[in-house]
Amino acid sequence: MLKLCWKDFYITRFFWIPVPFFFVILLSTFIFSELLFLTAAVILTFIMTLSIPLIEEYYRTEEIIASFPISHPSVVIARYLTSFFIIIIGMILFMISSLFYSSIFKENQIDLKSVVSFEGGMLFLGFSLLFTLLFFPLYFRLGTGKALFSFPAFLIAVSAVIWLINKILVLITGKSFLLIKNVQANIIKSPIHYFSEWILNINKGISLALFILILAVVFTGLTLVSISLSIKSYKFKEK
Amino acid sequence: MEHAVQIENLRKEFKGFTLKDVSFNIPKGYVMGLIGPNGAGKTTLIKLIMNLIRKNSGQIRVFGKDHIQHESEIKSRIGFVYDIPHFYEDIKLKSTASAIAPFYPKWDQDLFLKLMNEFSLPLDKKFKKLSHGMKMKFSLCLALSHDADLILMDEPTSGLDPVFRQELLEKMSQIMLDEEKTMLFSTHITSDLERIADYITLIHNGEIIFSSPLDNILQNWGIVKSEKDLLDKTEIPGLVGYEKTNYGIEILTSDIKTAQTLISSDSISEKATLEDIMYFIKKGETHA
Amino acid sequence: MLKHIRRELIFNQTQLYIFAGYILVFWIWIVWQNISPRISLVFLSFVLPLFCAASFQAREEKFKAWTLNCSLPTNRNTLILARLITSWSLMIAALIVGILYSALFQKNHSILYQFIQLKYFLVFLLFTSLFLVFLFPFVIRFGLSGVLIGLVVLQILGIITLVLTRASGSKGNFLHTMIDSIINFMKFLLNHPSTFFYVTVLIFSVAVLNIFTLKFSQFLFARRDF
Amino acid sequence: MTLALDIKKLNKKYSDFTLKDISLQLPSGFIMGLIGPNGAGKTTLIKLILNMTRRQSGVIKVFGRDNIIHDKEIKSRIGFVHEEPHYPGYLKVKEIGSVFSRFYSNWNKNRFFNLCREFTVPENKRINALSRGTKMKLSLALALSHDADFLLMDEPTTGLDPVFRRELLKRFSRIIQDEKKAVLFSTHITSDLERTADYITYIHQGEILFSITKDQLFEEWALVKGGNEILNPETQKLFKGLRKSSYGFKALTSDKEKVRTNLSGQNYVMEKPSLDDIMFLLSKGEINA
Repeated sequence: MLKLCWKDFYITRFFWIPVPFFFVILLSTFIFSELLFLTAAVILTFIMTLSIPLIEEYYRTEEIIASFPISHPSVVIARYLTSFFIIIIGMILFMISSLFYSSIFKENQIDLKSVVSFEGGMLFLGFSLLFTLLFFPLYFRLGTGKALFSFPAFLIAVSAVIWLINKILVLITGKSFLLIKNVQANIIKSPIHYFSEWILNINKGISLALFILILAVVFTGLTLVSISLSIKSYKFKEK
Repeated sequence: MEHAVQIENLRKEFKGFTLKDVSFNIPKGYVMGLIGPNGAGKTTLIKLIMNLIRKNSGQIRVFGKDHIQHESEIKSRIGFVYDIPHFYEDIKLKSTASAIAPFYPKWDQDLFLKLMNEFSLPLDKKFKKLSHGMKMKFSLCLALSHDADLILMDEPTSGLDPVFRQELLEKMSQIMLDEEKTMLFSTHITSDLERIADYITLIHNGEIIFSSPLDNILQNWGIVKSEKDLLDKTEIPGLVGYEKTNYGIEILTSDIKTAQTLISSDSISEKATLEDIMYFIKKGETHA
Repeated sequence: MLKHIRRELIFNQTQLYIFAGYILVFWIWIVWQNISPRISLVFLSFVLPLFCAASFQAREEKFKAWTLNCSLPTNRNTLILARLITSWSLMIAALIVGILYSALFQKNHSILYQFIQLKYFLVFLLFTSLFLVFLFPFVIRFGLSGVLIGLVVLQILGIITLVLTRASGSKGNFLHTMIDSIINFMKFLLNHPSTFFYVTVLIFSVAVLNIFTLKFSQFLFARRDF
Repeated sequence: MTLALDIKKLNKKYSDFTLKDISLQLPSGFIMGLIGPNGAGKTTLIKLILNMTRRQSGVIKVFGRDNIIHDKEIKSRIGFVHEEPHYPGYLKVKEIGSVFSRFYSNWNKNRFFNLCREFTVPENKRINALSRGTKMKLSLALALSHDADFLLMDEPTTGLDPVFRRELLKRFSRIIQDEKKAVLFSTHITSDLERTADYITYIHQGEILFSITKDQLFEEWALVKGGNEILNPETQKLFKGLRKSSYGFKALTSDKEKVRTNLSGQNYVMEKPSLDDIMFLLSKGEINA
């Protein structure tokens, strides 16, 4: 398991030197709103996560991996582990860069320190994990190319579902858990809006411990589902 | 005699390997077989002729013209097959062909289609969907369908099954009936060469060991086997390489007839196949 | 030359479909969000070369298809020329699509009105060529991995400037200032009265830039072993 | 004797190609050669054994264990070589070696480097810079350096020069000296098989036409040539692959004696067939077995 992760990082190591700088630099474009800043960080992290499957596909190393003495599930789980590592790396970078910029651009009307907080961390983790967990089953089923094309559609569908739930809630209990009403039909933004609002509200409503518990439960559940799906599709994949 | 390709002390230097002042000619109207161990420089040589690699020094003349000055004119008369065929993988075979066709004045679409279904290749499949053998076949198909005067093939038969190889060789010999056509092909399957080639060029560590008609190789080269160690006593004419086995010694000579006369009767001499020759030359090189 | 362009187009079919799709979406977005033609011009002049010139090179490298292309009965200079011409014609086509779109669907035909002005059109060409000068030879020399190297260089430059801005205590985001300067430059170009002299200068500079790109790329491409 | 490989009634369906009821046994201590035309299913079979593609029905047992249930353990005992070895091209030879070493418990570093030296694979070169033959040599070195009990190779000899092939085959026969190891490899160069293989398996359009020892093949099988007047419905039954021409026929039989008895007194010649002849007649001649 871990040796597979090691392999992933070892094979792509040429690429982990420049990435952090690039990450930080690119974020500097988005320092004018917290939400944009966060979104950018999340997306960049997601791209980093993508890089490993992409490289593997480009060099067709999959058939070698498949003929190594490793069980199929462990291949899949290792992929997840790697991406989790990457997400953590991304999070650290995100925090650092936000501090960095807030210190550089003091005259900036919004302070980025607010991102370096419990909510900020939660949002970042939440979204990165969400993206990864949604993407990998698709990837193991369709391969990178098709998965990348179908992923945005998938995301839109998800946000639509959230929106629907919200509507239903509004019907049942008079109040919406989304404060932002007019969300642009922007693929990435809308789920972020919904989700962030949701988290923040819950956090207001209930005690912290319970909140964390809920999150933990939700994400472990998601992870398990997505991993099992991936394993299932990887088993029957032609390598 | 007229030469299709003339190469004069051609030199190419890489990091690991150099092609050392090679010079040889391919006579017009014959099949020249290019043999040699891996990394001897066969592919380099063919790529140099196609000007895919820049030469450091020397001269290559194809159809009597310099291969860089008259590049496009020469290339329009050359059919090429490389050891790994590289085409755009997500493009259908027929569109690939249609893109290439206009470059060749003598492109024959009917012939192309005929070949395609002879080789049982699907026109509407994408290149990446083909197996290695089929990729080779497609590459051959393109090379043969604009009746080229010079056909360069870099291991065209590797990865093809014997049956198809046989057909391919038959096809080649049909093509070679036309006196205008010349063929240079490198291969590791020497039995194929012994079937079709008129001339053999053996290249080893970027140097040409010999380049001469197949018949006189098969006649003049031979192996002398003997219990006693002949090397110290007698001077063997045309000694190329030898191997000391626990039975005695085996010697490859390029002049078997005189060798027979010189060497005492207690030794047996037999004809050498191309494979033997390559084997002994490699051995000789390790001895030296 | 036609056969060359045809070859390029056929071999890059899949790329073309993506390109077409992207361009349509792009224009729809521009018109829908009613983004000012100037911004869209900047966008275009950065996006189009990436999509045409760079991606063709990338594909050739990915499939190692240069062995094929260079074995065809032509010389390498012609190949490069063909690639440049093809990408230019594609870029112009993309622009025309935009113009038609605005002519048909846009209420105030701003894009139409802007782009049919000679001056405006020339500025677009100028910007695109400027970007091409950097991109085209770069991709030919360094290939896909080269792009990565390029990014690294860019980052380091970025960091240095950041530090400098910090040290000099000047306010504002460096990237922002850069973008501002670009915009200002463009504004200057666009607001400059289109005298005959001015137009000829524009045309001249565009021509020079492209010829330089071509020659430099050919120079690089001729020195490659496949 | 133990069976290194035991396949029973294996089936795999693709849209355009199916592998039908494959069954073959390979006792350990022997070399099996896998031959057949391009696209006959050799690669598919090998991928199925490695559990790289899922079989639809049937049993594959390696060293008496099911290859899906004991996936991991079996693969650790297999040394594989793929038709076209794909490694990340920017890695150096020794780096790919260190990647492999992580995955095989009994990986022998020194042996790997020795093999590289022997095969003249430069350790510090990037894989992109290697020629096709050298790449193949590298993947052979990788397959041989964790002393695998079962070598499973898909056309390991393509693109290798005759001298090296000869040495490689010698190496194989050395490897199987102790009766525990086995080698299965597919190839198009039948002379290699005639030199080393103990068993020969012929696949044609997803079906196994025969899987027998080489000696048996060359003792019992024969190439029959004769005038067309011999041929009639019942005599044709004797032959496997038959090819008629204006001046006589060429056919293959799996039972010399039967042919001798039935064709006694008629004018025909019987020859020892080469594998090329066998392949040619079985794939090109009309098969009425």
